[in-house]
Amino acid sequence: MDFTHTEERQMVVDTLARYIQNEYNLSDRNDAAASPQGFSDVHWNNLAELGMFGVFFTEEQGGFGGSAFDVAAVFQELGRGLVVEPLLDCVLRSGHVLAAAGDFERLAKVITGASRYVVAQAHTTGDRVTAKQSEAGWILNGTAPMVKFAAGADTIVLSAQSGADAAQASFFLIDPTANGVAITHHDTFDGGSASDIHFADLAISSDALLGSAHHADTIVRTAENWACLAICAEALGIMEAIKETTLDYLRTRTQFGTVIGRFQALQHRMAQVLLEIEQARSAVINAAAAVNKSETDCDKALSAAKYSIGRIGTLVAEEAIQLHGGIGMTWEYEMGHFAKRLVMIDHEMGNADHHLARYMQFDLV
Amino acid sequence: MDFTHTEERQMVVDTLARYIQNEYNLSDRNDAAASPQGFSDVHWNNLAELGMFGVFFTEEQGGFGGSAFDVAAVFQELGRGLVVEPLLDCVLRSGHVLAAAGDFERLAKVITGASRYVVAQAHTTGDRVTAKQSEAGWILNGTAPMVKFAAGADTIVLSAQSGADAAQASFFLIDPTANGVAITHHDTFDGGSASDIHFADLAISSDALLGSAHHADTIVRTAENWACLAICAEALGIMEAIKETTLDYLRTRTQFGTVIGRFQALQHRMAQVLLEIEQARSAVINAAAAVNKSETDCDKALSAAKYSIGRIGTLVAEEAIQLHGGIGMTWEYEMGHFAKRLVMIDHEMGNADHHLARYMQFDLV
Amino acid sequence: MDTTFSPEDEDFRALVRDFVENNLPPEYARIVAEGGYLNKEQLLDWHAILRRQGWLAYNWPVEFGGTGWGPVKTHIFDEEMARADAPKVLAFNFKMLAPVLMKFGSQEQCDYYLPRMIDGTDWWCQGYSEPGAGSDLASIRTTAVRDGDDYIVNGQKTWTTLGQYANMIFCLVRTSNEGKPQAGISFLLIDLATPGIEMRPIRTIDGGYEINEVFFTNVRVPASNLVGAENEGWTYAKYLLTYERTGIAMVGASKKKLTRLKDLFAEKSRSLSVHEKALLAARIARVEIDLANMDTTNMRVLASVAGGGAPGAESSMLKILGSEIHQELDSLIRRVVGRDAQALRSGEQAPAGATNAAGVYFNNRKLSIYGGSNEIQKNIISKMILGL
Amino acid sequence: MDTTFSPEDEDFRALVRDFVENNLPPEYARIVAEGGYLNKEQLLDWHAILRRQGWLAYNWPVEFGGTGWGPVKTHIFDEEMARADAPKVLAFNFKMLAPVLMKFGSQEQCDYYLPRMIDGTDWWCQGYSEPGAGSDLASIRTTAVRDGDDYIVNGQKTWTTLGQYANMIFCLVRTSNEGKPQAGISFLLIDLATPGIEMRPIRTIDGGYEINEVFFTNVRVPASNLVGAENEGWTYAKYLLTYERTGIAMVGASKKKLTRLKDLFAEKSRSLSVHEKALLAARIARVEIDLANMDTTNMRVLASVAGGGAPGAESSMLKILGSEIHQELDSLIRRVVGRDAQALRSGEQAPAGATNAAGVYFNNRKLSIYGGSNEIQKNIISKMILGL
Repeated sequence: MDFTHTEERQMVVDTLARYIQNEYNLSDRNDAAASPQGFSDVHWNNLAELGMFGVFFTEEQGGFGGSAFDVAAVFQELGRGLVVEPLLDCVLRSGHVLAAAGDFERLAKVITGASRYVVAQAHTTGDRVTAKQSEAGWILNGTAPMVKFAAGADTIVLSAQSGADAAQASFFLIDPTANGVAITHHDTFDGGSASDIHFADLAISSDALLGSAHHADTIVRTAENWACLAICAEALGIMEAIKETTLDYLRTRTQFGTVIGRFQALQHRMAQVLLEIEQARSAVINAAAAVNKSETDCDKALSAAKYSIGRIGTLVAEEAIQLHGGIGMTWEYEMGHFAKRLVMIDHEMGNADHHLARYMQFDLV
Repeated sequence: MDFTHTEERQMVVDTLARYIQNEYNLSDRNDAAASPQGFSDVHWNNLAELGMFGVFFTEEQGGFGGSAFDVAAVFQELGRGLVVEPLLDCVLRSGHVLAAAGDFERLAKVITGASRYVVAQAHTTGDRVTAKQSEAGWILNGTAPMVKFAAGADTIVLSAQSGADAAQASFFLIDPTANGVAITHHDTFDGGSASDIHFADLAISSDALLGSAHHADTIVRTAENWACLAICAEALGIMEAIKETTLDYLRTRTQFGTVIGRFQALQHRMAQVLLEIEQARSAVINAAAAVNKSETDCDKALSAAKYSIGRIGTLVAEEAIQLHGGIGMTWEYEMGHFAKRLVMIDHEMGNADHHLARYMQFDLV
Repeated sequence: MDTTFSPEDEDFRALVRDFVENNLPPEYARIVAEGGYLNKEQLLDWHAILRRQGWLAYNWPVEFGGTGWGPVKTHIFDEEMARADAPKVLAFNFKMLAPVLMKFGSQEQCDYYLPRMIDGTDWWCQGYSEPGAGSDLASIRTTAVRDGDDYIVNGQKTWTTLGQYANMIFCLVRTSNEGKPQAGISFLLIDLATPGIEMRPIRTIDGGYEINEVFFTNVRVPASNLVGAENEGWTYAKYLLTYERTGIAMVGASKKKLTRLKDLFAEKSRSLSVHEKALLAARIARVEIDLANMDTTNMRVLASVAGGGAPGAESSMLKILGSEIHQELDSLIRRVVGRDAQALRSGEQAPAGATNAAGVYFNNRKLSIYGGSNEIQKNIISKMILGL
Repeated sequence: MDTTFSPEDEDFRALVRDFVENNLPPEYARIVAEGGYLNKEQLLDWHAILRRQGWLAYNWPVEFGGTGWGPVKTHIFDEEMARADAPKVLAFNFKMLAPVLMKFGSQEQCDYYLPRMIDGTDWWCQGYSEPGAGSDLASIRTTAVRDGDDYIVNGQKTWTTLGQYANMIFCLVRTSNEGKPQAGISFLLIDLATPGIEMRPIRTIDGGYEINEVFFTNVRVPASNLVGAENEGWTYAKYLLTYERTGIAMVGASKKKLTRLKDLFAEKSRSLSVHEKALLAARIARVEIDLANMDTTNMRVLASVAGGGAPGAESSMLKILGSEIHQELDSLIRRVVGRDAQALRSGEQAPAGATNAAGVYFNNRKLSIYGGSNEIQKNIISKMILGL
């Protein structure tokens, strides 16, 4: 039983924290987040150079970390800094898809920051991309909706239905500039970008297939688990930042002749927020500890965490805005941007209701 | 639009309120509530003499009221006084079953207080009573569980499965002292009694059939709606009593050199309790207004009310106990008995979850 | 006890419904339905449409050019307007300043300003809050010092909604530092064209622009622009804040939003698992029930006002319930929209399912903050009920 | 980061599990499982069983006759005991008074009283609260006035749990009115057989009898029964209230209760509609997740204590979380039992499905009231975190 980080991991976290503190300015962040690409190449390259991308992978995979607590610790710090750079989408998730498919050559380029891949899952959603085998390779048709940070990627790692039913799906590596690919970019409410990627009779060669055919579900599973853990940890970091800002505000904002932190009704609500955040922290630890356990244990812990993060995140965001009053609703005040991201995290990878329903299904209903 | 009572109804309510105030003592009430019968014959007879039983029925039915707001107003007052006398079980519900079956002779005796009937529904529950037609009449077998206040009744109005399936059920009038009837009485947590009634080859004659055969569902429907409205109104009255006691306590209990009602955290929680009680009051009004509407409108409004009462009742009980601290958990302090009844009301006629699920099914799922 | 509307009321409802069906420009309804705001030109056009019907100043007494409707009719009108996604009339003109002028203003002020509100000459905004005076409104520090026939105003106001469209502002200013903070406040009408006034936009969390800061530097205001008596402004301010009782519960707007939520749910929930659907349906059912209860709570207060009763803590209760229910509806719409709520709607590029769900949700966090935060409302309830 | 127990810890867990399986009388487990309490004779018997194993004073250091286990082992022991429905050892002896004596008592007091706690000679109860001193514990008015070698005690204590079985009581008494209220409090040990003491039962809301009032009229107590220094009792009282950190979250008891809830749900939910079942399952899932989170929150605090860290607001957080989760479990059990929860279980006559669900639910409302109410805990958290 030990809830402290290893020395190595703590060094990585400290390095990242220092970088954010010294170089990552929220006003610039907001500009980059609202740009067409949705993030800044400068910060991206700096983070790559700091070695942050290798932390998510084991030495065998070409990295120097790869434990669940490495991933959680880094994303927690990214959350604290409201970093919009797509480490989740363009490194962690796509890197683990490449790793699961055995493509360590491409993974190496992800780790150095030389290549940016995004994963577009279009075989399980309502909108769907189909891949029909042709003589030369495959013909793709359909739409992958709302692929986050596709605007910044060199290559799209697309899962498409390649067989008779949705269970038969394969991953393909697609050049976003190819003929037959049309992309509609959207700005997003919490910063960053998302794209609808349309495929119209896109012909690709056989070597565009990643891994073996019809195994997308297996390939993507681990990557999705890592991504879910990461976004929970990011949310935790955001909550910590909001907590500190709100405590500062309660300590300094004066109304009725005293700091508002002296009003007992606000104190008790803040106390509730604080203990819920500790519960969220424990949920993330539980999820990290379960990532390598059995499929059921892992799924349960991840759903428990994403549910907890969703419920508590919304509480934290709403209470922080309410405790701030008008100032918390202005663009200029930093806290609101944290609150927006925190709430929007519940809109990615299944919300609190989705994960509670999934959790129930394990042994209750 | 008029939310005031008619003069006649207000007089009935005032009479009842005065009787409770002057004659109905909580300590005696608790003794009666814990007695085998579960209530006091003296109060029962007094309430009958005051004409309280006729309020639930129209002139055509032999009463002098019978509107939904009559029923709600009286039960709200009974709730305020935590009256344990079984007006709900032995007058309102059984009276309306008799009325629906067209048995106005027996109903007249209910209204005067000369007869006490309780309804035992045993055709829809897990435990079930079956009635097999015989030459002389019917043979009954099975158990009707947890029939409230059967201990005080002269006659049991039993619904039993009389045909091939549960939809075919009939009402029978049964003498509880007959051979073939065995009764196990239970004390109940909130005062009053409940009984499991066992039937072992009980032979009854054909004229024990109430109304026409196989129509129990139709006969009981109106009575159950009245009962549901009544118990919601009772809960509202209890909440009002708890509210007043708790406000008094907040105004007078001193800790840390001041009355505890000055602590803002407690103030805000009490404010929430107050506005929820107003919502509960509106829910009861909505239910009363809907009792004579279409079946769907009526069922929706009753489920909305029972759900609201269940949710808010639990909140009121729990907050009242918490705001009182230790004293709220003692037998001697009156409030706790109100809280117990209030919570137990959620265990009768379907709890908050049950009614929310029923409500959802009308047009959401 | 009669919870139904009278036949006369129902006729009136049909009349309003018919009017709005035939006269509300669909473009305006679309903007409102999507959680947006009309620009100045559009809202003035809608005002003109209502004026021609005689319904613009619908909450005013007849003698001032209003309709003379009681609270029940006013409620029906509000409900029907919300049902049709009609834009709300400018509250600062019709629901806030006008009642104050009618009750506390001079004959001259009423004669001059009220017609200008109706004919579109004046667009008023509000100068109440200051950076240091939010919930503690009585601590305002913007000063008005008498100088001959004028006041000289210095200070700063904030959260001034739609100030960018306004030509006039009504302000709370400090005219005395004697006694309690409430005692030295006056209610002053200021022409925004007066030299020394600067209005700066505040961008809101959802990226929108509807609020402003207003800076006053040696602004010279004629003393005739004082409403009522000097140092009595606090009374008028409180009157203004509690006047609009029929609208505070937002019943009509919430009913409309519930319909929208249920439509969206019917469309989107097809892809959900049975249990996820049940959890979401349960939340929708809960808020539908809460709203039905509040509808009656609101009607009870209306009936009591119509019957001459004076609402006490009820208006604070309705503010809390109304804002919380509306916020829950926004929260549920955001959830039902799901992943697509993350995309900003920006014209043609918006994804098919996109709505402004996240933006509206965040924007409407203001409902529990402005007009006296819900915490202040709970303080008021406690004080009134507990007598402490 | 390692969230697992060490192999040594797991061995220890197996040892405890094995012991309790073989040594806990089934009758006692049944009583505990049903939410009841052992009587004095039964609990002393269970104490004796644990004593023979050397585990009675399991939370004490070795030098006083305890086990010397650290917080993690203590936690495992608690969890296994709860899992088996084993009765808890008398907290007043082992978890409350003993640690105070060890830290602040004299050598003589330790030598005399600690062995008597273990061998069953002394059953202690607590004299903290008074009718006028509940949450505001420092306002106690029971006085102890020095008279030669004795104190003369006058006043009244209340909420004295299991006082009916006790022969000794530890009390907070006022020995000075100088300075702050906290400053004049002393910690006194009193033999209940002393003339002038009267104990009266308080019947609780669920009809049970576990608490008492204690009246002191000119009770003569040897001054040697003072713990530590005169007027320093507040420090000892606070130490006592925060000492038992490993147990405050009730993790083991709540896990056991969750198992019971899920078993009941599996049995009872068959007759529910799919949607009602989903709503109930969602609440059970929520509390299961909350409990799993709290389990780790608790372990984090334990690990920090084991590593020499000093828990601050954490123990207050655990008190709040622990009590609320346990109360939610009781509330859900009551719901799942449904209609049958209304029947009082009275021996043979109980309906087949009857449990003590309603009684336990109401009795456990105390969890958020006693030991420093949850409101007091929130005050503490606020003070520590906000520094106000």
